[in-house]
Amino acid sequence: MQITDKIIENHGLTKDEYKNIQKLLKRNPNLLELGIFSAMWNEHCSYKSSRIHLKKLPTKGKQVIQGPGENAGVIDIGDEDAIIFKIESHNHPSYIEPYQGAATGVGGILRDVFTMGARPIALLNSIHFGSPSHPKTKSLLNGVVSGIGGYGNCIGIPTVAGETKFNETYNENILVNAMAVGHAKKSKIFYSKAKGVNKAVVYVGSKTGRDGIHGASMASAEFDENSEEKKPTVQVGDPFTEKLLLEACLELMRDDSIIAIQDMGAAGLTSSSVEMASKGLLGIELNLEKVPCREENMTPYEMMLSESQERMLIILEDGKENHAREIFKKWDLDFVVIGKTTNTGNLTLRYNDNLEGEIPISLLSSSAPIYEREFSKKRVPTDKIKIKDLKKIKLEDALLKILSSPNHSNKSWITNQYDQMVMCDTAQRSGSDAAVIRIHGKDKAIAVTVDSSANYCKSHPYTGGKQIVSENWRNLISVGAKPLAITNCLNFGNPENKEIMGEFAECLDGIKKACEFLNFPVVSGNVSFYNGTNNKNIDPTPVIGGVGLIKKLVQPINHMFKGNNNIIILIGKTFGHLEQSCYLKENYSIISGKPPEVNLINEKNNGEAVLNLINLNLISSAHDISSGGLITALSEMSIGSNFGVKIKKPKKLTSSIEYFFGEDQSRYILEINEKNLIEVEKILQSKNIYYEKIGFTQDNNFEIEGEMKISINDLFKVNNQWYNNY
Amino acid sequence: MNSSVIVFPGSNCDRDIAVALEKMQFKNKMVWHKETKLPKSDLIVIPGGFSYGDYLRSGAIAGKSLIIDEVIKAAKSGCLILGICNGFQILTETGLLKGTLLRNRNLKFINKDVNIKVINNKTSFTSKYKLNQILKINIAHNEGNYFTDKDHLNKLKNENLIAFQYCDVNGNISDQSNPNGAVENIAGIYNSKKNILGMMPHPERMVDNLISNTDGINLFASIMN
Amino acid sequence: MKFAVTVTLKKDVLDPQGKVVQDTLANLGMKSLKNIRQGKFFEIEIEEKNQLKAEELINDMCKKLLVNLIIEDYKISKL
Amino acid sequence: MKFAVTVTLKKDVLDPQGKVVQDTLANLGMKSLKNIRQGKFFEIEIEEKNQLKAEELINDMCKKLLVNLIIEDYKISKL
Ligand SMILES: Nc1ncnc2c1ncn2[C@@H]1O[C@H](COP(=O)(O)OP(=O)(O)O)[C@@H](O)[C@H]1O
Ligand SMILES: [Mg+2]
Repeated sequence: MQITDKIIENHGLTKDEYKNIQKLLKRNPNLLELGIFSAMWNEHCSYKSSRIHLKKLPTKGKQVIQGPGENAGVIDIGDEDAIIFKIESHNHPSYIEPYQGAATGVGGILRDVFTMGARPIALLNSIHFGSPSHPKTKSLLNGVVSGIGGYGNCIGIPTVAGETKFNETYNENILVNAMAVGHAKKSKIFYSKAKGVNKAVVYVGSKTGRDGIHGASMASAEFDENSEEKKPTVQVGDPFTEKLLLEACLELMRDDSIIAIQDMGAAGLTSSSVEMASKGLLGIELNLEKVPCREENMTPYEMMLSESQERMLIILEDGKENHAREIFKKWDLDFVVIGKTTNTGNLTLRYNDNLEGEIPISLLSSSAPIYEREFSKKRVPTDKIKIKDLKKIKLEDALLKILSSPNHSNKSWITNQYDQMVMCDTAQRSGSDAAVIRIHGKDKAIAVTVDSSANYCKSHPYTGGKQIVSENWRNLISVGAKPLAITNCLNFGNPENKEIMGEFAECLDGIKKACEFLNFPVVSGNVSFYNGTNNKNIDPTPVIGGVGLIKKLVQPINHMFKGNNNIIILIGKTFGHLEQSCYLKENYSIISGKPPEVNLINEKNNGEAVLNLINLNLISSAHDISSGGLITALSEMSIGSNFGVKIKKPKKLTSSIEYFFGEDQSRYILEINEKNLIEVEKILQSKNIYYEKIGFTQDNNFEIEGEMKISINDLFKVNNQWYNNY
Repeated sequence: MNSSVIVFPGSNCDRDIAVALEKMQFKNKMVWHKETKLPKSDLIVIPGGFSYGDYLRSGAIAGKSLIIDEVIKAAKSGCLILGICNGFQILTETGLLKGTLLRNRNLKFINKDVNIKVINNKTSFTSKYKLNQILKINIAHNEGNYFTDKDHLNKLKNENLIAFQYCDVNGNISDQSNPNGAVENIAGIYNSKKNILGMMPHPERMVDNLISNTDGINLFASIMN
Repeated sequence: MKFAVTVTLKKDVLDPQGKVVQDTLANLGMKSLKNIRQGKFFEIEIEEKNQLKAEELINDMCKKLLVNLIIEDYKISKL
Repeated sequence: MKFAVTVTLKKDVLDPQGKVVQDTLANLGMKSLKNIRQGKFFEIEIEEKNQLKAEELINDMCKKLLVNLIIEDYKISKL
């Protein structure tokens, strides 16, 4: 077949990239080979625009067993235990078919985690939708939420945390990021690096169909009016089969049959075989007529590029074939030896003994293009908001407006659709700052959470990047966990656009800075570019997924007030930073100015002090302050608990609006029983922590002296109506 | 006491129930669905989950598996059988319990803690509870909307075969305290001989204060008695 | 030979799905909608030349697995 | 007027349910079964005397709600 310009374009390759392929191969590729190049060289698999920036991220630490470069990151939580986790995007498929897109997103990230030997113990997600008034938003929300639940519930892994946001920047391009967390024994971690020649390459799992062909290139292209045409590539998830695959893999992993194992994710058989061979500096030969197919007459091209779900590739030790086959048979799954490792360094593809294609592996991996794309830096915005110039809104009205807004409303409409309790180790379900999952059969636990702050990142990417890592850190501290490491999903617009590339580079600088300072390394992640339609790009939305450790779980601490007449302490300084705040956005539709600055020294000191107090059992409840400021955080602590508050207005106050709604960073609210107060103050003073005693808890009413008083029942109602009315 | 937990492809609360049983001092065995013999058991549990993905109808395909014939035999000889969630669905598909579980009336999966009331405390499963005691138990299902015909419903009432009903914190049984649309707020039922209990709520999730509460413990303690 | 099997809930069985669909359609402004009930549909291909025998086989499948006779009715038709 | 709508998965789309049902029927001894695919079925009654208009309405319902056009095909027939 003649490779025309049109074919090259349809494969998402530029003319220069094609010329480079010809040069590297020293000949023209055939269509199968071109398809393979396009799959491996697209943005999604090759990280061609992001790679030089990702290198900057701190990935090391005493707690890190495996950083980026494998299917997922691995950290040490003491004893024999390791935690394996990663986050991944499934934005484009979810926009096209929300239920299946989200479901297969969950399925895909689970495979990344159990392919390394972990039993998944928690699922999280970060979902961003367009404005609620946009005609598509409601059905996207419904579809995505039931898709996430549908997959996780069926396979039986609790979905325990996440975030849900609405903003018109996602009108034409929603974000669906899924994170999976698993537990493994340190001595039983499996990697994807092939070793040894002539080893059996085994295909296990579901059969291959025509679904998802070109999915990886779809994830690397902007949407346009013709996106509808790409629909047939949508994959259907089969969580039941994944459950079987999970159990079969974990069963096989009990002994030492496996040399290397890799899930078939984006670009399916192509990327999994290339990745395993490339890491082992080996060749791989596949006999494609052996591939289990669902449809008749599938071509080698279709088999190599199919993104059918629930499949894995395994390289087996000699003599283990029958043993392994028995296990997969028990679980009713296909198990076929489809090839072997070689010493040629080539990807060799045969179909009924005909050579269909042959490409040196290194051309697909290490010779893949790397772009140092141009980028522009962003200045710190200087516009200031003067409260005095704005129409006055009563404090109470402003608070109710925030609490009833889609972004701040209670999310139980969503989380009630997720099984949060299956596996019986969920000690803190969704709703608090982080979820807490006990390690099965032990008395330690991990805390997990995901966060993003797109408007901060849009306004000033560097500060935004720093802020989001810090917020994640704070959330883990708030449930009494020592933050250990993060995974990140970097959702950005078109990297060929200088400003977008600038947002990317600078966000990463900010992330790097915070991670380094807080000893909170990045162990895995994913980049999703081209989030936008017709040159309208989304706001930069890096999503951070963090994991922390609770060494001994006595009683999980959360954000809900526990008693009457307890002292409320505010940790950290309040300056009243209103630019980019939720207050201005919800009440005045103003989004301007710079995001709040993060002082990493304060961040660290405050956080460590809070963690210390929690570990000493001196705290009844804790909550970090984020979007919506102090008053929003206080009301969140009341809603759902049986207690209100009585807060004194601070004396040196310039404006109560700034004090109560300012989004200054590094702050926490702690509830303390009177009997612990002396001890707590002693510790805070000894560590030079700035704090204020701002009031105490009381029955029934949420009260700011001289400003507002409302019953906690009313507060609850206001906070719980939006989803039910939408 | 000896218990057996039947494991189907797609069961996913099998480990949870095993942990609870062992905690309550049962000698427990896991039984794979392809097996044709049951170990000697005083209690057989069909656990929750999504056997066969809930494809076709929840519980339908598991209801056809090899081991089910053994379960039916055991049931006839008086062995205690407990079906939780998907296990309840499977029991109705095999005919061991009458009625069926339709989709939740809001067509959504529901996971939350709900209150249920102990309607009959004179059975092997509930003797340690007080009559009308209100429990807080977690539910997690797509199809928990119990339905049965009038005759059977009357029989359930007349012969005191309703095990639990959904209620509110104060014990009121009303439409508002009905999470899924089940007829008469039914959350669990017995067969006529009361040796088989099917229930949608998950008692095995409520045996540990660190995770939830201990309202499920007395179910297992009753059986142990 | 190819057959279609449609499975519907019996008249006196509550159909939560049908009801929600009906309400939603009404909300979408479909005023003339009187009633909608949802069921399942199977397309079955079997290797059997004799139509009578084939239908018997399909009937068997329905009774043994595809249909819950307590709450569902079914209809078989040749395609 | 009454209509039947059958909704089936497009040809190349994975049908996890159909597969499990097929395997189960095979295990139950139904050897001659070649293929089974599962879909949805709707029985719709509308108040509209004009058949053309009625069909248009039903078509509208399918597109707006009943069918996921991305992965499903549908067929309307008068009852
Ligand atoms: N933003 C990021 N930060 C750190 N590591 C990243 C990031 N993006 C990707 N990686 C790492 O690059 C590798 C390849 O990523 P990816 O292609 O998403 O994995 P997979 O092939 O398993 O889907 C992974 O090890 C991943 O953890
Ligand atoms: Mg992977």
